[in-house]
Amino acid sequence: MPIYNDIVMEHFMNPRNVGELENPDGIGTYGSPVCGDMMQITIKVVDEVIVDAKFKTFGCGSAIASSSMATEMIIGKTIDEALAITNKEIVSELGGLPAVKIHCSVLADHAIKNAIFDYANKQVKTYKGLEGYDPDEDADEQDIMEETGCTGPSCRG
Amino acid sequence: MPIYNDIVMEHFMNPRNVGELENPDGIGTYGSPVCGDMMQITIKVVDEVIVDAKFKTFGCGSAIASSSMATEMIIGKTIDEALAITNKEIVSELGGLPAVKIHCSVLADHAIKNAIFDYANKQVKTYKGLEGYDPDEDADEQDIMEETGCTGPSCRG
Amino acid sequence: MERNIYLDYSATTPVKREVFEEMVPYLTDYYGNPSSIYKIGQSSKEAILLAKERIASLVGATPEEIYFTGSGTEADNWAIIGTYDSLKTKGNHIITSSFEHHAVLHSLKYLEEQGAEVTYLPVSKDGLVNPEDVKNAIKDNTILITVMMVNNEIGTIQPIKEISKIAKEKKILFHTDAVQALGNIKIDVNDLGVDLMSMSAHKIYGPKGIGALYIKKGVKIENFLHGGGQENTGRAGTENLAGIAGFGKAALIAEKNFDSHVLHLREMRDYFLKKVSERIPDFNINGSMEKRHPGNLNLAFNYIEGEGILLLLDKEGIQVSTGSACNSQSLTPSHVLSAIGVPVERIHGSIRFSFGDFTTKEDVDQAVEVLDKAVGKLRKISSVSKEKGW
Amino acid sequence: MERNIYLDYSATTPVKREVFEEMVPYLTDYYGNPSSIYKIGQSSKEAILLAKERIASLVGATPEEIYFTGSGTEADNWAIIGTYDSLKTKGNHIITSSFEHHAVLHSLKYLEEQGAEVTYLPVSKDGLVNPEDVKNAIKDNTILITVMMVNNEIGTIQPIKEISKIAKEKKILFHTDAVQALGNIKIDVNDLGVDLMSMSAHKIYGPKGIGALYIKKGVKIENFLHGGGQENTGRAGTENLAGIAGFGKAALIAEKNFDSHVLHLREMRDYFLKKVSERIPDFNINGSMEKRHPGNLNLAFNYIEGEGILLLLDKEGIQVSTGSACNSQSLTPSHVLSAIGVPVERIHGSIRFSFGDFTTKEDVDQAVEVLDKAVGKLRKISSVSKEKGW
Ligand SMILES: Cc1ncc(COP(=O)(O)O)c(C=O)c1O
Ligand SMILES: Cc1ncc(COP(=O)(O)O)c(C=O)c1O
Repeated sequence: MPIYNDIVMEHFMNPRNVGELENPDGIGTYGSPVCGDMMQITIKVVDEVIVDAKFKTFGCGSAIASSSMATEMIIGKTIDEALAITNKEIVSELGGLPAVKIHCSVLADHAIKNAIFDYANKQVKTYKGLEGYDPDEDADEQDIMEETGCTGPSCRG
Repeated sequence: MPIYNDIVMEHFMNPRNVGELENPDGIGTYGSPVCGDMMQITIKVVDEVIVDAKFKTFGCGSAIASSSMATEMIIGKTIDEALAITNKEIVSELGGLPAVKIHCSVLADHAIKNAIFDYANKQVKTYKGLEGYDPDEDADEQDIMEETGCTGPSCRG
Repeated sequence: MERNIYLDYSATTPVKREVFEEMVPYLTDYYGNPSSIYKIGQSSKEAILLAKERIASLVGATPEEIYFTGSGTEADNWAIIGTYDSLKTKGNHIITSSFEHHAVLHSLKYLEEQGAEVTYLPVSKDGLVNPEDVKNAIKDNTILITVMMVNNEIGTIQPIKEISKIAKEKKILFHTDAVQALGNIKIDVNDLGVDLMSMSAHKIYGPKGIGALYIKKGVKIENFLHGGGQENTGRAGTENLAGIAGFGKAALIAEKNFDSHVLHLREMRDYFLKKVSERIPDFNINGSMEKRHPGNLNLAFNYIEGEGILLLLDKEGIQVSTGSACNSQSLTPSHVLSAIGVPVERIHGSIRFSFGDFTTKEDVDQAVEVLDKAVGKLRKISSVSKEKGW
Repeated sequence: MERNIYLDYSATTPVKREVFEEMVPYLTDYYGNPSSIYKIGQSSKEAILLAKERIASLVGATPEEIYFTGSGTEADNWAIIGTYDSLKTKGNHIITSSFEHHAVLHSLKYLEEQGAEVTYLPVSKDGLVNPEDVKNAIKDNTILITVMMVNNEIGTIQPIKEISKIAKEKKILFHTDAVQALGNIKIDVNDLGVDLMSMSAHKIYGPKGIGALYIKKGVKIENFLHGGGQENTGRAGTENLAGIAGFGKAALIAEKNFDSHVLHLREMRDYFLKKVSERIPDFNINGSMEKRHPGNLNLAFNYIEGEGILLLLDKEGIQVSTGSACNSQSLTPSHVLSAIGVPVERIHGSIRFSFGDFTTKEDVDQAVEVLDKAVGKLRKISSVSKEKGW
């Protein structure tokens, strides 16, 4: 019963699509080092299809695995399809994450949307999936920063 | 480190002078079964010398050992010498008793005095060592009956 | 070691070989801290989970409802003080019986100093708490009822189901100290309807210094040990890994061998009683023989004091316990025997014999032989007797 | 088991072979309950006394001043809650530092709910509490000062003697959590002037689940565990006999090997640091290297998050701890590193390496190799870097 399952570990150990695309069509970042995770996604779009994506992530194992999985999931998808991807789907593709690590998938989800948001802005396009979307919304800030003290089993000696 | 030393154990295992003298010159009892210890001493006196003594004791190991030792100590002694024996001397002859068992030696000490008291009454004699002596005084009742609850190491499972 | 005839299984049990073997890895190779996320830490964590599954299975609970503690005593303290801490704003009244283990009674005494009000119910001559008494003692401010499942001195089995039903009707939390019951009578926490239940490993052939508290799902009480997030944030402190593994194994064996274990204990106990009755006059049985721990017997030998019996038996390698004042550093006669109305002079001559898996018929034969002599010897020394009408 | 390179001795230590062997008899033949007056019970009691003598000797105390507990955590809880319980009518103010172990901090949090007032002193960038701050925090109603001897994450050694002197002048009880200090720095309770001191066996090659509290002769605090009269009526609950014997043996070895132990740890730690400095750029040391546990090192690797390092090291059989939020079920970054002012983004990349008696130079060489690769790999993946000026 290691903390991560084999799929997560495989994506952490051998992450797909690491790096930065040159001259990307869209670039999105989400999170901050202070909060413990920060992800950047660059995408290349041809005819509304994401033909390539690369990521860079500062964060824990599940953040890296989520980023890797997320880029895999969006490559080959249309913008609309990519926008429809939820963080739950990322988690399910990973075969599950520990409860307290679910926020890592939210991070990847947001980074993707931010990259598409950037692409949409540059191309002056609008997408249904981006209606009312705020790229700076800190969906999981509360989770991360809560000063709850040590309540997990890792209160290390 | 057994609770009792070898001398105490020897006197408990092989108590000296157990029994009741027939037609004793003095008989003394002390304690009560309710309090956990009761001792009876009978003595034979010839020319102011205790020539024989026997005991019967209801009580714990140290009570029996103290009784045995006490009878040994008084046999051959004059009444005055016997009266001068303190419970401390009994304890010391026994090579020591556990702190909470000290009252057992007090018991033996009182039983001796009571037997001599009885002898003195019967003979209408007075002894310095019996001045102001009250045979029914419960010197250690308080120790025994205190409802302190279980505070010793023997709070048995 | 010399040959021992151990008849004090209620005080503590020897660790079974299989239990010891289960513990060894956690005292040698598997030393990882269960809180660590690396592999050797996580395998320690798995060992804890396995132990919980085994204990849960023995009592019909789920593993998440089992919390390890450092002793049965800590489980009692936690249940009682933790309940008080979390409910004291709602009420401060607690109901218990007057013959609980000191772990319960002294926790309550502590709480009385903190402002709790405690009702100590009487116990019948048979050694049973009357559920009607519980019902009548309930007040508006009652927050907890705690009654032991099996008494440790006289082994009587309390009507837990009836009492818990009353508690449930009044929505009062119910705790039971099952330290003596575990492995010796059938326990199903759901059927019995208990909210909190204390257990201890060293009474079921596990190691000393490891206990557990069952906390029914949904029941929330204040933590007792504060610190790291161990035990699902319920009980802080690095886990006694080897002890936990041993407790789990002991529970597994207890469940597997339950029927034969109970049968054996009852056989030994009843055989002992029969033999004693044949040879020794003037003794009484303390507590009802009917609703009783199968391995417990408590006898009052008239006219003598118990410590002497204990010492004479010990000389011959036989271990028993006394209910006497004199055996302990405390000078107070057994509060359990007092509670069931045994006359004080008989309390002094009371001995608990408790039987276990390793007891043999030969043990019993020899023990009765030695006991007979010891009682005879002490009666000869004694200043009281039937004739003297003590 | 596969070959491990264990660099997490501050989390827990392996049980030494001699310690295990000392425990075995109490898990097999010597099962008597120490409370029983018969011989096999009394030999259990002697084992407890021997262990106390050994622990007392290690810290300059007398055996009567040592009380066994179920963990270092319980010792902390007892010292703090017990002091509060016995002195709360005199005052309710307690002084501590902001980087204590959670066993201390959460006990205090619990007391705050009960009405205590707690001052949390700041800690310097070096990781030291300033005795002047302690002095200035004292009020008329201060009843306890509790400051740890050695911090568990950064290993810094606190000025205990200076602080205890201040406490003594004001007649305030002084407690120190010495769980990390025991066996690793010289401790003489009388010279240091402490009234209460917490210890734990599993940090000095003893078993988990056994701790001890030193209570200076004459100091009286309320009991924490209520029940039977064990531990001179100080701590109820059947004693963890095997654990106690193991703790005693571990203490004996710690005293005997003290100098070589400290030397070895320092050598390994310093060698590791040198190697890391040669190979890995952009890291910082958390806490002063001067007044520090000889086997502790805490490094912040810039631009990356610690859990990834831990996982990559674990893959290669190397165990370390992170000070990162992400490694734990809790998402809060280390309160210790926060307290000494490490910027949060660096806390996330902080790793504690702790060295012990079984650490070899080869271990260190290999660990640095793997660490170098892990840091490089994660930095390549990372979205932040020096160039990006994070
Ligand atoms: C400084 C400190 N205090 C207290 C503890 C708690 O001790 P234990 O693990 O025995 O509960 C630890 C270790 O976990 C510690 O490092
Ligand atoms: C009924 C009962 N409750 C509680 C306890 C205490 O358990 P432990 O010995 O594990 O502290 C015992 C045994 O000593 C017991 O018999």
